[in-house]
Amino acid sequence: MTSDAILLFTVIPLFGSFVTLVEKAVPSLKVAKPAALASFFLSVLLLGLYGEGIYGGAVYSKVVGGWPRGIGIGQELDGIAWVALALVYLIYLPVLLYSFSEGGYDSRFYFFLLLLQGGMAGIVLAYDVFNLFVFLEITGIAAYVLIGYQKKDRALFAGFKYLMLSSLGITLFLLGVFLLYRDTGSLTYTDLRTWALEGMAPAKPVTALAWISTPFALATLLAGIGVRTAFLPYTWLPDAHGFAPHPISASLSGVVIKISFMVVWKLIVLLELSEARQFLLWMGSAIALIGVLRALTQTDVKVLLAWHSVSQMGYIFAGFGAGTEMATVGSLYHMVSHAFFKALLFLSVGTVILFTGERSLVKVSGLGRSFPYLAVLFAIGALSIMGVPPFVGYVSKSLIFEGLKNHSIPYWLLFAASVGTVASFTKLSLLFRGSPMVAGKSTEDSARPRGSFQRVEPTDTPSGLDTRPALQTRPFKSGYLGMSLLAVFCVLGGLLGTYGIQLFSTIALHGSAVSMGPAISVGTATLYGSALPNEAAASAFQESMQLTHGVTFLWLNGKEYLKTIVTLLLGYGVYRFIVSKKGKEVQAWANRLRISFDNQLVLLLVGLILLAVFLAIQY
Amino acid sequence: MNRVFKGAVLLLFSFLLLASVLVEKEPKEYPKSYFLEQGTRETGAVNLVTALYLAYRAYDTLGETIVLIGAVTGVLVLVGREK
Amino acid sequence: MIALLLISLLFLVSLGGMILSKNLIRKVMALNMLNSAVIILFIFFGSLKGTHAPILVGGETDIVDPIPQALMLTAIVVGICVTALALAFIYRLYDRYGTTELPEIEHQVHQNDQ
Amino acid sequence: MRKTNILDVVSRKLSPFILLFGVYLVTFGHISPGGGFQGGVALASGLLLILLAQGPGVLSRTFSLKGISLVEVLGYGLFLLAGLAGFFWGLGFLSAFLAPPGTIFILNIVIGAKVGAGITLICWHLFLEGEESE
Repeated sequence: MTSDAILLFTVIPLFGSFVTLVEKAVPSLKVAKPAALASFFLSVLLLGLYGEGIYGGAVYSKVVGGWPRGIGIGQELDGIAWVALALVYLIYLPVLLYSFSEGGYDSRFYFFLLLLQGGMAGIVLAYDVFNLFVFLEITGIAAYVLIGYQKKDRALFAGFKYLMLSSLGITLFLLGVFLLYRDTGSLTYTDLRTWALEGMAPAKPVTALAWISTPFALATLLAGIGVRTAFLPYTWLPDAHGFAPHPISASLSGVVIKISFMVVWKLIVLLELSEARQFLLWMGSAIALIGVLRALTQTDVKVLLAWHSVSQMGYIFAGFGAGTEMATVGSLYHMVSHAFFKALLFLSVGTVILFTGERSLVKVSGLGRSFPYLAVLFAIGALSIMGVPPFVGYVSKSLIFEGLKNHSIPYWLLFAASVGTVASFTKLSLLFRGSPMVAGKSTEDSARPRGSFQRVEPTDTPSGLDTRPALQTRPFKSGYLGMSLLAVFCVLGGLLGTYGIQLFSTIALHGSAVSMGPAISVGTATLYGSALPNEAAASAFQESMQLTHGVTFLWLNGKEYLKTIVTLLLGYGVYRFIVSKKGKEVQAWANRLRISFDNQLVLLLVGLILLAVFLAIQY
Repeated sequence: MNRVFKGAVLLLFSFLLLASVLVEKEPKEYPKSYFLEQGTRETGAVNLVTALYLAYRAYDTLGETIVLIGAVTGVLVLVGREK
Repeated sequence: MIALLLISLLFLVSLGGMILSKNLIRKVMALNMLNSAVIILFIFFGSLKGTHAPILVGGETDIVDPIPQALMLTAIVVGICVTALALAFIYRLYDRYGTTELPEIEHQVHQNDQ
Repeated sequence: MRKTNILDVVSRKLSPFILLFGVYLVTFGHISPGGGFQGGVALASGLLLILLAQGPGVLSRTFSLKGISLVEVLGYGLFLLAGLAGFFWGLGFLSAFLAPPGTIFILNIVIGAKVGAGITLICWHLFLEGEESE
């Protein structure tokens, strides 16, 4: 498969978005939805064509427009990029199907949805720092508008805060690009890598303090992207993902934050920043626990889920930060599994909000009998996030824990976070357990047709959130189809765990970010060849994870089962405490903890300074 | 987080920024020399900046037009009245 | 050296303004200034060596580095688009909350949550 | 404050020349200083001068809101097609598919029209605050 076509990954969604614009200009032509679907199928086809090449460790590089390498803009499709693109499209289809059935979205929504997909594909394939800046901006603009699309007041405020924080981050990123351009004279990843291998000496320092410029430059670069992936000021995420439209919060939480982390992954692997990994390890485990603790005190269901996204991202940071093979593969695997079950959870909880018009756990519970299928879907998502064996969460979490064995404190922080996750999801499952109640009134008698979408006019909406017009009864079939797809991914991801580990270990270690593989670059001449430093480690790890060992590690490993059971029991204990009277006071007190927007901006700078200090140690 | 903390963070950041920006450096020769010789021949543009952002780095410009049309439609969505 | 100092001062002032100011519109203006500061820094650095503009009229070879100038065109338009979106958001927030003062909006939001 | 007609006279007389200068910047972008972006912004400022000085009514007499957004959409489509044309010619996306000065010239005009239309639309919609946006 030649490497000329890798550019189509970004061009197909962007062309689809152009077609949706045609419908905006000429409303009679109903082309928006077909264009969105067509761009999905074309991209997945392209992905398949590159599949076996990537699995063989090939790396496809192409300079846009056929100019020489250092002049034009380079694009590269390697193992990590392939996994990221697969993730983008596997979450895109259910989100699309859900938005079809939820209705109320016109062609401009699909324009921005396609822009989001094109932007993410552009980020993942970029091999030029400034091109990365442009595509970060495209994804940003699509995300800001999509968050505030339904123009509810909380969503608008959350979208505005996300816009300001993310733009501040991107401007700092631009500052980092300038500093690197000043020291290296070029913008491509390759020259950055050669500069990093030569010890990152800033050219001809004049003042005694000139050595600060390199750690500062890298810190601004990483912090700039880090804002997007809930690095340090993670406080924007609960509002932004909590109050966005349901398919959008699923897509944001599922994929967008992971794609920006993959860029951080590429940069760290590219520039060999081992100190930044330490920063990630410590901060990741801290965020994991903080996220769960804040989630335990929430009553709004979607904000609760958004806080869990923060904590699960903490797992991914800690896994990548630890650096051992097992943890790195676990981190990559957890990115995929978190995308599946978090998207499923957001969509299923979103359907509950659509059906009952209620967002808070206090107001709605016990829907199990009237929506049994929805309860099953939610249960699959909840069990996966808790790390219960047959599901995908179990596989990636046990990999991360295995990889973190020798880091004692982060291990226990993550363990506490898992206990908290179990507790808060038993609390969230109240939606489907207990006595049926909607908007404060018990609805024992109301026989609701199965699977149909009937919005009850919310009687007392405290925050005027859901002021949609009154009843719309419409079958919700394609929404259920989308959610069932995600549920199937969750189950398959778990059962085929050992094959998953094989796939991700070859990709994470072999064809990793910097074409560390033997750079069999198909098509144009070998551009970025560099010997694989951990070739031995990769093959050793693959042998160790051969099918037999993989099976024993995952399914016949008593220790893992014991650990899961202990987590479940402890989690249930914490759940009992929260539901008790004393627990309610703690919740009320914790809910008053608010961080004002200005402090979030300051938090970004604090994160940047911390990162600079960590990088300075290595320097 | 009271004012003192904010002030301290800003001061620390400005120290880092000043230390890394106030460094006398000259831009490198390599990419510029290539454009000097090949620029007009390959793209036919005398104005090198136009040659750069429309031929060599046209992909950035494509990205930028997408940002522009995204912003226009975004403003339309956000400011437009419900039909 | 003095020019670099002035540009970084512009950067720091706008960063401080963005964090300390209470009015949303002032924050967006500060963000715009921040963006311009980085753009000026880029172009200033590009023009340190060489005297003439990068237009090869009459065989001029001592030209300024054209790359930052080409990149900054994109950065400027990106800055415009972000500011436009931010103003659209502020318009909607004013429409709903009746104020553009951040503390007041946050106060009303917390009130609604209780 | 009585509305003097200096504003009307000046803006009506001045804006055609601004627009002309904008067109010059766009078309001579690859020879003289200027180019798609600067020309587009000059075009937009010409239109906005009328919008601010005499209100949207006068402006929509000559340039309809729908027409400008159509220009925007077509500009975006043309740029994508120009890129794809390079791709189908086997040279790869966005490569020069015409004789050397050709691609630059066409791309320049497309970008100029698009940036001009884009910025006018942004200011127009913000100005109208969505009253009669379609």
